[in-house]
Amino acid sequence: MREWRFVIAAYVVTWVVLIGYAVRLFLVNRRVTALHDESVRVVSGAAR
Amino acid sequence: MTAAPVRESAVILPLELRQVARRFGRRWALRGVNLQVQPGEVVAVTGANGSGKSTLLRVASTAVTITAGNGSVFGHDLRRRPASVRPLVGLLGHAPGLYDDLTVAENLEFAARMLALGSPGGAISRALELCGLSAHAGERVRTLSSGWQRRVSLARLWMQTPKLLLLDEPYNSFDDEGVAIVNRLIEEARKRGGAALLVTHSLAQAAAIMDRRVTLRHGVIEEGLLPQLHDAPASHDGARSAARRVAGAQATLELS
Amino acid sequence: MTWRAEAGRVGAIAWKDLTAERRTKANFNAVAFLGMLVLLLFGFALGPDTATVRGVAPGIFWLAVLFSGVLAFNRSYQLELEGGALESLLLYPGERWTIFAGKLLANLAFLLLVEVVIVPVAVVLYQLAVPEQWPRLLLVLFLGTVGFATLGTFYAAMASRSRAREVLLPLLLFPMLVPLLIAAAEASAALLEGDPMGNAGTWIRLLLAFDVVFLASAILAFEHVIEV
Amino acid sequence: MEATMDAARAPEVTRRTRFSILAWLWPVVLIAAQVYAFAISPPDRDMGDLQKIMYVHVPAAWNAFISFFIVFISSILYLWKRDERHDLLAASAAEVGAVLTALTLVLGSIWGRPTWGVWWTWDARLTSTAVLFLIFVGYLSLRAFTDEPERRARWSAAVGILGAMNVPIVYMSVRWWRTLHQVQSSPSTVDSPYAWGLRANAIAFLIVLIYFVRTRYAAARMEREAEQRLDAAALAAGGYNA
Repeated sequence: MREWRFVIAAYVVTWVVLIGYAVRLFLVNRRVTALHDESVRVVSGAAR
Repeated sequence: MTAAPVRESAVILPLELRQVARRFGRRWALRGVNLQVQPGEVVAVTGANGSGKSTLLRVASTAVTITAGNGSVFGHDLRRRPASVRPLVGLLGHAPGLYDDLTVAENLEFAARMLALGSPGGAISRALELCGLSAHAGERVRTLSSGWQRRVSLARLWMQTPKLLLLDEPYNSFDDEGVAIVNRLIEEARKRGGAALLVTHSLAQAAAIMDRRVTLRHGVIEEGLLPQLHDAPASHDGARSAARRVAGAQATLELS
Repeated sequence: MTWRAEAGRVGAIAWKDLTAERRTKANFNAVAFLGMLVLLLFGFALGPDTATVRGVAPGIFWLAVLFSGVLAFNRSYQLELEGGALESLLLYPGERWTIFAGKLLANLAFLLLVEVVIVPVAVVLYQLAVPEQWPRLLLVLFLGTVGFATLGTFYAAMASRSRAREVLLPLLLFPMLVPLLIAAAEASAALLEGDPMGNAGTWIRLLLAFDVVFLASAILAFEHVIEV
Repeated sequence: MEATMDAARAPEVTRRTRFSILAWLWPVVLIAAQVYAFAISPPDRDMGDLQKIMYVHVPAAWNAFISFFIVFISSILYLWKRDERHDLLAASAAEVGAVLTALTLVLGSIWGRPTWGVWWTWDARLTSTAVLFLIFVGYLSLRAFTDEPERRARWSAAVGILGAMNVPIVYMSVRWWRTLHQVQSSPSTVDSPYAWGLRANAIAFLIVLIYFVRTRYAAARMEREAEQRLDAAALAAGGYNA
C-alpha cells in the first residue's frame, strides 16, 4: 500500500506540471494576442 | 591610382545606400537613407544630436548591421559581403578604440599586425611622425589626453590607407595641427580614388575640403539641399535618379 | 586571406591581451590568490583529517581552477569593451575565428600561469606525493585547462556583453564543464595513486575528445557570437 | 513621406492559432494511454506497483530528449539559413524541453526513494538529465538577458548547438564514472507487457510535446510579427521614439 503513495504522487506531479504549462501557454497566448491586436490598431491608425 | 574622379555611368561608387534603416531596440536611428558618394568625393553629414549621423557611418563601416534596405561599398554588398567591405573602409569613431594599457607604439604595432602590413616597422614610425606622436610613442594610452588619443586613432588610419574614410566628428578635440592631419588624410584618400564621409558640426573646418553636404533629420536625409562648393561631381543627377528609383520601392522590413 | 596573415592576427591578439595583462598584474595576483583561498577554505571545510582531504584533493583542485578561472574570461572581453576597442577589432580584415584563437591562447597562458602558482600550494596543503607518472599528470592538467579555456573564452564573448554578465557566465559555463570536471578530477586522482586500476588513460582520452569537439565547434560558431 | 504607405502594407497577419483539436485531445490521449498501461500490466516482480511510475517517467525523459534534438536541429538551421522561424522554434522546444526534464528529474526522484531508498542517486541517466536541465536553463536565461532579436537568435543558436553536442559526452562521462565506482545498475529491463504500455504512453507524451511546442511557437511567431508591425509603424510615423 505504501508503494501506491509514490505512484499517486508521480501521476499527480505529472498532471500538475503538464496542466501548469498548458495554463502558462494560455496566458502567453492571451498576452501575445493583446499585443497583436494593439499592433494592428496602431498600424491601421497610422494608415489613416 | 588616378587623381581625377572617374565620371562614367557605370562608376563603381565608393558608397551607395538604398533605403537603409537601422533600429536599436525600439528606436529607429536610420529610417530609409539614400546616399551615393562618388569617387573622389568628400561628403559632410550634418544634423542635430540623435539624427543618426554616427549610425550612418557605422552602418557603412559594417560595424553595425542594417535592419532594412541595403548598400554597398565599392560594389561590395554591405549585408552579404561585409568581409570584403572591411579592408576598404576606415572608421574614426567617437571612442578611440585603443587599448589603454598598451603604449602608443604597441597599439599601432597591434594594428599593423592585424592589417598584415608588409613592413610594420616603417609604417608605424611613418604614421607616428605624420601625426606628431613620435615623442609619445612609449607612453601608455591611458595617460594621454583625449586629443592625443584620437591622434593615435588617426595614425592607425594612416597605416590602413582605406579607400573609404568614415570620420565621426574628426575635428573634435583637435588643435590646428590635428585638423591639418585630418584634412591631409582625406586628401590622400581622394587622390587614391577613394572618398570620405565625415560627420561634423563645424562646417568651417570642413569647408576647405568637402564637396557637398547632406543633412540628416530623424534618420532620413533632408531633401532640397543644393550641392555645395567647388566641383560637385556628377553625383547630383545620379543621386536624384536613384532617389526616384527607390521612392516607389517599399522598405520591406527584413527584420532579423 | 592567407594563412600566414591569419596566424599573424592570432599572435597579435594573444600578444596584445597578455601585454595588457602584464601591465595590470593586480588582476593576475587576485585570481591566483582566489585560487589559493579556495584550496585553503576547502581544507577548513573538510576538517583536519589528512587522509580525507588527500582523497578529495583532485576534485577540490579543479574546482579552485574553475572558480578562479571564470573571473579571467569576462576580463578578457572587458578589455575590448573599454574605449570601444571591440568595434575596431571587428573592423580589421580577416576571419573571426582568429579573434577567438588569439583570446583563447592568452586565456590559456593566463590559466596555466595561475596553475603554476596553485599546484604547489595544493601539493603542500593536501600533503600530496608527486607520483611517478607526473608527466601524465601534467598532460591532464594541460588538457583540462585547454577545454576549460575553450568554453570559457567562447561563452564569455556572450556573457560579458549581456545584461547580467557576472551571473550568466557561470550559469552557461559550469553545466557544460561537467564531463571535463569528472574526467580531469578522476584522471588526476587515479594518477596521484599511481593509476592502480589503469583507468587514467580512458579519462585522458575523454578529455582529449572533449577538447577537440569543443575547440572545433567553438571556432566554427564564434563568428556568430562576436558579430552581433 | 513614402514610408507611411509601407506601414499600411505591413504583413497582414490575423492568425489566432489555437490548435483547438490538440488542445482537448492531449489530455484525453494521455489518460487513455495511462488507463491502458495500468490495465495490461501486472505488478512487477521486483518493484511491484512502483513500476507504474515508468509510464510517466520514461516518456517524459524521451520527449525531453526529442525537444532538445529539435533545439539542436533548429539552431543549426538558423545559423545556416538565418530564418527567424528556426530560432523561434528552437526557443519553443527549449522551453518545453526544460519543463519535461524538470518533470523527469522529479519523477526519477519519486521513483528512486522507494526503490533505492534515496531521493537522489548519481545514476548516469538521472545525472545527465540534471546536467541537460542546467544547460537549457542557461540557454533560456541567455535568451531572457538578451533583448536584440538577431543577437539573441545567433547567441542562443550557438549555445543550443554546443549544449546539445555535450549531451552524449556528459552521458558517457557519468556512465564511466559510475561504472568505475561499482554501484547497482539501473532497475530491470522492460518486458513485453510493460513495453506496450510504455509505447502507448510515449506516443501520448509525443502528442503533448507537439501541442506544447506548436502552441508556444505560434505565440512566439505572433509576438514577433506584432513587434515588427509596431516597429514598422514607428518607422513610418516619424516619431522615432515609439
